[in-house]
Parts: sequence; C-alpha cells; structure tokens
Amino acid sequence: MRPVGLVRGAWLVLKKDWQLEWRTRARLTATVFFSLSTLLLFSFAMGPGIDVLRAHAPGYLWLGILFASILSLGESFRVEAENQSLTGLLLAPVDARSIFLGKVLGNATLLFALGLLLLPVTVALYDVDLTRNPGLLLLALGLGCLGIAAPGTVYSAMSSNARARDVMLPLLLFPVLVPMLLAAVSATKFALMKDVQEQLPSWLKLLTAFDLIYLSVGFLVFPRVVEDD
Amino acid sequence: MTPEARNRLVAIGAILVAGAALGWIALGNMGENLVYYWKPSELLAQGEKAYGATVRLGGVVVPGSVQWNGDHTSLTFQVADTHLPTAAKVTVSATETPPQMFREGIGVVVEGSFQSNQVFKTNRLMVNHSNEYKAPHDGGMPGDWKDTVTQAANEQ
Amino acid sequence: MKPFLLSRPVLLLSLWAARALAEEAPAPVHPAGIEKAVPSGVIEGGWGYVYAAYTVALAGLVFYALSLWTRRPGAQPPPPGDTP
Amino acid sequence: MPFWSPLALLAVALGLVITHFAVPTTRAWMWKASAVVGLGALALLLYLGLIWAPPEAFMSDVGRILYVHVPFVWMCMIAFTLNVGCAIAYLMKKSWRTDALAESTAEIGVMFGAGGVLMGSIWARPTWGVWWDWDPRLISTAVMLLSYVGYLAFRSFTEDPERRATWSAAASILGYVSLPIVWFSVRWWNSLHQVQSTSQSLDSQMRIVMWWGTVTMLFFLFAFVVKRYEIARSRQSSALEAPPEAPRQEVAA
Repeated sequence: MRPVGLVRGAWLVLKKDWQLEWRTRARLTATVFFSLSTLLLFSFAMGPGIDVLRAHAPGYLWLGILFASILSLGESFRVEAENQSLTGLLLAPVDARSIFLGKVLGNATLLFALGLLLLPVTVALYDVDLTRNPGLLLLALGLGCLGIAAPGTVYSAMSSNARARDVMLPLLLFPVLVPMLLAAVSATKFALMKDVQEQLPSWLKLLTAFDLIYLSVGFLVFPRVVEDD
Repeated sequence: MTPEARNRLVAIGAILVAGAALGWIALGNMGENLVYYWKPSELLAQGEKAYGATVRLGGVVVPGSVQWNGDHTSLTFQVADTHLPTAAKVTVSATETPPQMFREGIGVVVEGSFQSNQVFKTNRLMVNHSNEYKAPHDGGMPGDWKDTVTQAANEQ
Repeated sequence: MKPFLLSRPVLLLSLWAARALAEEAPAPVHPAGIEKAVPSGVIEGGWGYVYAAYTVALAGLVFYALSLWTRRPGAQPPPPGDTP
Repeated sequence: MPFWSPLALLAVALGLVITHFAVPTTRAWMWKASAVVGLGALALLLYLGLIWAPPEAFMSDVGRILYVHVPFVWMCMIAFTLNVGCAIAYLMKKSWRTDALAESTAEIGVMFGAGGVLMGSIWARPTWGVWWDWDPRLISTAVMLLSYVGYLAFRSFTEDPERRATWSAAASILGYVSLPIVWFSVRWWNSLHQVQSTSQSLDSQMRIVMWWGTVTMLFFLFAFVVKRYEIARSRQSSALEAPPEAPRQEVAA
C-alpha cells in the first residue's frame, strides 16, 4: 500500500472522528450537560451578585470548558483503546503525526462547539455582553480550544493506558495549561468587557504563540508516545 | 526525497515553529500591554474609565508626600511614575500598615480602586525592592526603583 | 509511589518549621510613634525570617539525603509476593 | 551576574555528571568527595551568610535569605534542564540509563524548587509585605513545579517501565516549556519580583557569598543525582527480570 500523506491522513482521521461523533453525539451531549452544571454551580456558589458574576464570567466559562475537556479528551482515546483501533490505524500506512493532527483538530472542534453552546448560557447566567466584539471573541475561543486540545491529545493518549487514568490526565494537563488558560481567560475578558488598555491583541498573540508551541512539541513527541502501544 | 529525509525535514520544521513562537513571545513586545500593574500616568490616561475597577498601581513614593492621619489608622502618599519631579502622580490612601521597608522613594505596588475624587484607595500595599543589594556603609542614595527608572533618570 | 510519598514529610516539616520561626519574628508593622510619622524604610530585626529560610534550606538537604538513604538499593528486600 | 552565569553552572553540572558516567574509575569516589566537600562548604556558607556578609542597606539582616534562596532556585532550574535533556535523549535513542537519570533529576529539581519557593515566600513577607501574590514570576514558578510534581506522580502511577519511560519523556518536554517563561517573566512583564541581579547591582561581599552558596548546592545536587540514579537503576532491574541494556527496539514501521 502506498503511504498516505500527512495532511490527507490527518483529514481522514478527523473525518472519522467527526463521523463517529455525529452518529451518536454522545460525547458532545455528555460534556454539554457536565459543563452546564459546572456553570450553574459557579453561579450558585458565587451568590446572586450579578456584578461579581459578570466580572468573573470568562473565568467560569473557561473552567467549564476545561473540566469538560477532561471528560472528552479521556474519551477520545478510550474508544481507540477498547477496539484496538489505534493499533489498526498505526498498522495502516498512516503516519502517527497525522493521527495527532487529526485528533487535535477533532478534539478542538468538539470543545469549540461546546464553547459556542455555552456562550448563550453565560448571557443568561452571568449577563455578559456578547455583541461587543464577537469576531475576536470567537477567535479567542477557537485558539483557546486548540491550546487545550494540543497537549490534551498527547496526555490523553498516555493516560488512557495508565493506572488511575482519571486522576492522571488532570494532574498532568492542568499545570501545563495554566499559562495558556490565563491568556484565554484574559482574551475572552477583554472581548466581553471594556478593554481600556487595548490588551486584547496582545493576549491573542500570546495565545497563538502558546498554540504553536504546544502543537509543534506535541507533533514531535506524539509518534513516540503511541508507538509503544 | 526519501521518506526518512522528509520526516527529518518535517521534524526540523516543527522545532523551528516552536522556537519561533517562543522567540515571538520573548521579543514580540507583547508583554508591554499585559500589565500586572499600571503606572500613574497610565491610570490617569484612562480618565473616567478607570474609576471603580479593582486595579493595581505601581510606582515610586514621592518624597515628602507621606502622611498619617490623626489616629494613625490610614496613610496617604503620592505615587509617581519615576523619580523625576515632573512625573505623573496619583494620591494613594492606604488603610493597611505598610511593611517596614516602606519609605520615601521606594517602589510600591498597591491594589485597590481609583475613586472619582482622584484618590486611589487601597488595602493591600506591597513594597517592590530593586535588584540592588548593597551594604549600608556604602552610603549614597537608596537603590533606584528598577532599571528602567534609573535609565530614564540618567537620560535626562 | 514511594519517592512521592517520602518527599511529603520533608515539605511538611519544613513548612512547619518555617511558620513557627517566622511567627516569632516581629510582624512587619512599623512601630507607630507619633513623632516618627514616616517609616524609616529599614527593616529592624527580622532574624526569625532568616532562621526560618535557612532552616528550610537545611531541612530540605537533610531530609532529602535521609530519604535517599532509606531508599538505598538493597536496604529492605521486598518480601516475596509483595510486588503486584 | 553576567547573563551566561546560569549556563556556566549548567555546564559544570553537566560536566560532573558526564564525568561520573564516562570515567568508570570516578564512580566510586566522586560523589562521596562531592558530598563531603559540600558539607564543609555548607558549614562555611552558614558562617559567611549569617555572620561574615554585611547586612543589606534596607532589608538589613533579612537580605541574608538571598544566599540560600537564589542557589536553591538555580539548582531547580539546572535539574529540570538536565531532566529535559535526558527526555530528549531518551526519545532519540532509548536507554534505561537516561530514563533513570531523568527520574533522578526531576525529583531533585522538585525538592530544590519547593525549598526555593518556600524561602522566597518567607523573604517576601518582611520585604514586600505579603507571603504570596498574583505575580507573573510567582505564578509561573508554581506552574513549573506543579508540572514536574505531575510528572513524578505520573511516573509512580505507570507500571510498565517502557511506557513509563517514553511517556514521561514526552511529559517532561511539554512541562519544560514553562522554564523559559519563569526565567524571563521578570523581564517581559512588570513584576513584583525584581529582575535578576547584575554584578553591578550586588555588593562584592554579597556576591561572593551568593556564589559560594551556589557552588555548595551544586556539590549537593551532584551527590543527590548520583545516589537517586542508583535507586532508579536498581528499581529498573528489579522490575525487569533480566535487565537488558536497552529497551525493546521499536517495531519497524
């Protein structure tokens, strides 16, 4: 068989992930309800003061996405591990790096869809103003989801086979994500609220830089990670 | 091109992308806007927009401006951008007892909010030490606050 | 799991020692005499903090060396059947 | 400090470790000598730091924390740099030795880093007025430490030695991204933490003591790395019935 090219391989993996997801929509449904309840819990815990809630809405939104990403990332390789399909993919002449790219994009689109669904909820619960800068808000959301998905894919491939995998994924992922998350929360904040110091472009650039670092490092180490499976 | 050579090329490309991104963070000056605190001039430049929000203000304590109120429960002083007499100044009213290092001319960072009466109210006062460590017998002035301030003063 | 568990007593003990010593130090409150309206800007005393920090340093080195010694190869041969 | 001084320290640490592994005759005595010299140097450091060095102009005696805080944090960074070097080396060419060295340096780096952060917090209370603050330097250091604590926990939770070696190497590289952020955070953003001192901004006597402290901790670092490496090696050989020299080579793609 002729080896499949890098981009085409990634596209095939991505398409397969999308099809699987679309057929059941199980992952998306589960994560949506999980993060919905997280956002609700935040609004209960922080009391009725709408000013406090509005000020912290970007943080709650990203924490909701982050917690949900643990579920969906863990699931993303559990499916493969159960059916031995990762081995199948690797035996097929698909480059492991294509699998990485495809999986990252698959996970990122799932998280992005989740974020899109959560945005109206933040309006209802925290009374934020989405119309201030919708384009850059979506850009921040997309870059942030990509930033969670890139290291998350590497770690979920690792922890899907480790003992106590449900503990391992957040333990490894959260510290690495903190700088990225900080940039994402700030970018979202300045897209939602008044940006007196024009900080938004800087945070978006920082977010892009983190995405590039995580994507390329993950791209380099992922083949080694799945090889041993 | 053999597959191995192409793989190596792709790997080198990925390393270059990561390095370039790190260099971009380092040299891209994007940190300038990502402030941990505002300087008085930046705060004043906001005008009315700055009122009320919880922000941080950093600068040097203007010599001669430190005053306690009658029963020693609150402290007012002015914070300036630099040591220069022309620098922008903001009056700060602190309810917290300052650390012992607090003195005229030292760098401080205060957390609080800018009131519409042009006073910055704070209950968290932090002292910012420079990177200078000198023995006391050295004499001379207290270490200038941060390199940039020193440079700015030298340029004048 | 062992190395991970052993590092905890080191941390906890150092934390405890540090807090105990630091609390002895005078709080960073300026002695508020009316005649001394402006703080002097020089820390008075504060040796408690110094001792606390040096204790953390020494405790870190000593406890880590101890943990290396207790884990040394051949210290306690694991009883048969103990390994999973 | 000249900008290359951390690099010089790293080179010395690397040189010691490489000598230890490359020259078999040094293996028996070098770590012992290092530990003994380190103990002597530590005693002298206590004298130099607590008595000989002058008090700082404004911090007075509290400034003496410098002589242990900075060396600890530097050793932490050197240990993590050695760790990521081992991780990259392992991914390029599998070897149980680099894996054991990675395990050893990560644990020692976390020990030094935790100590350094604790001392920094103790120092911050009298000088800045707070134990901890939302500050770029402090946050990024905490993140770096946490990612290596996660690394160690991951190692202890993964049973298969080969998988553990490969996966933790990947985790190490991803976690190391935070180190340059820690180092440059005081330059990129305005921070409560002062920027790195230069030789002009540090009194000559204080500079001597700080370097003395750094060299002292370097001796301990080396001795610790050697002993922890031996522990890791012996665990590897008990985990694998017949310890092979190198892990199974990858299946040809």
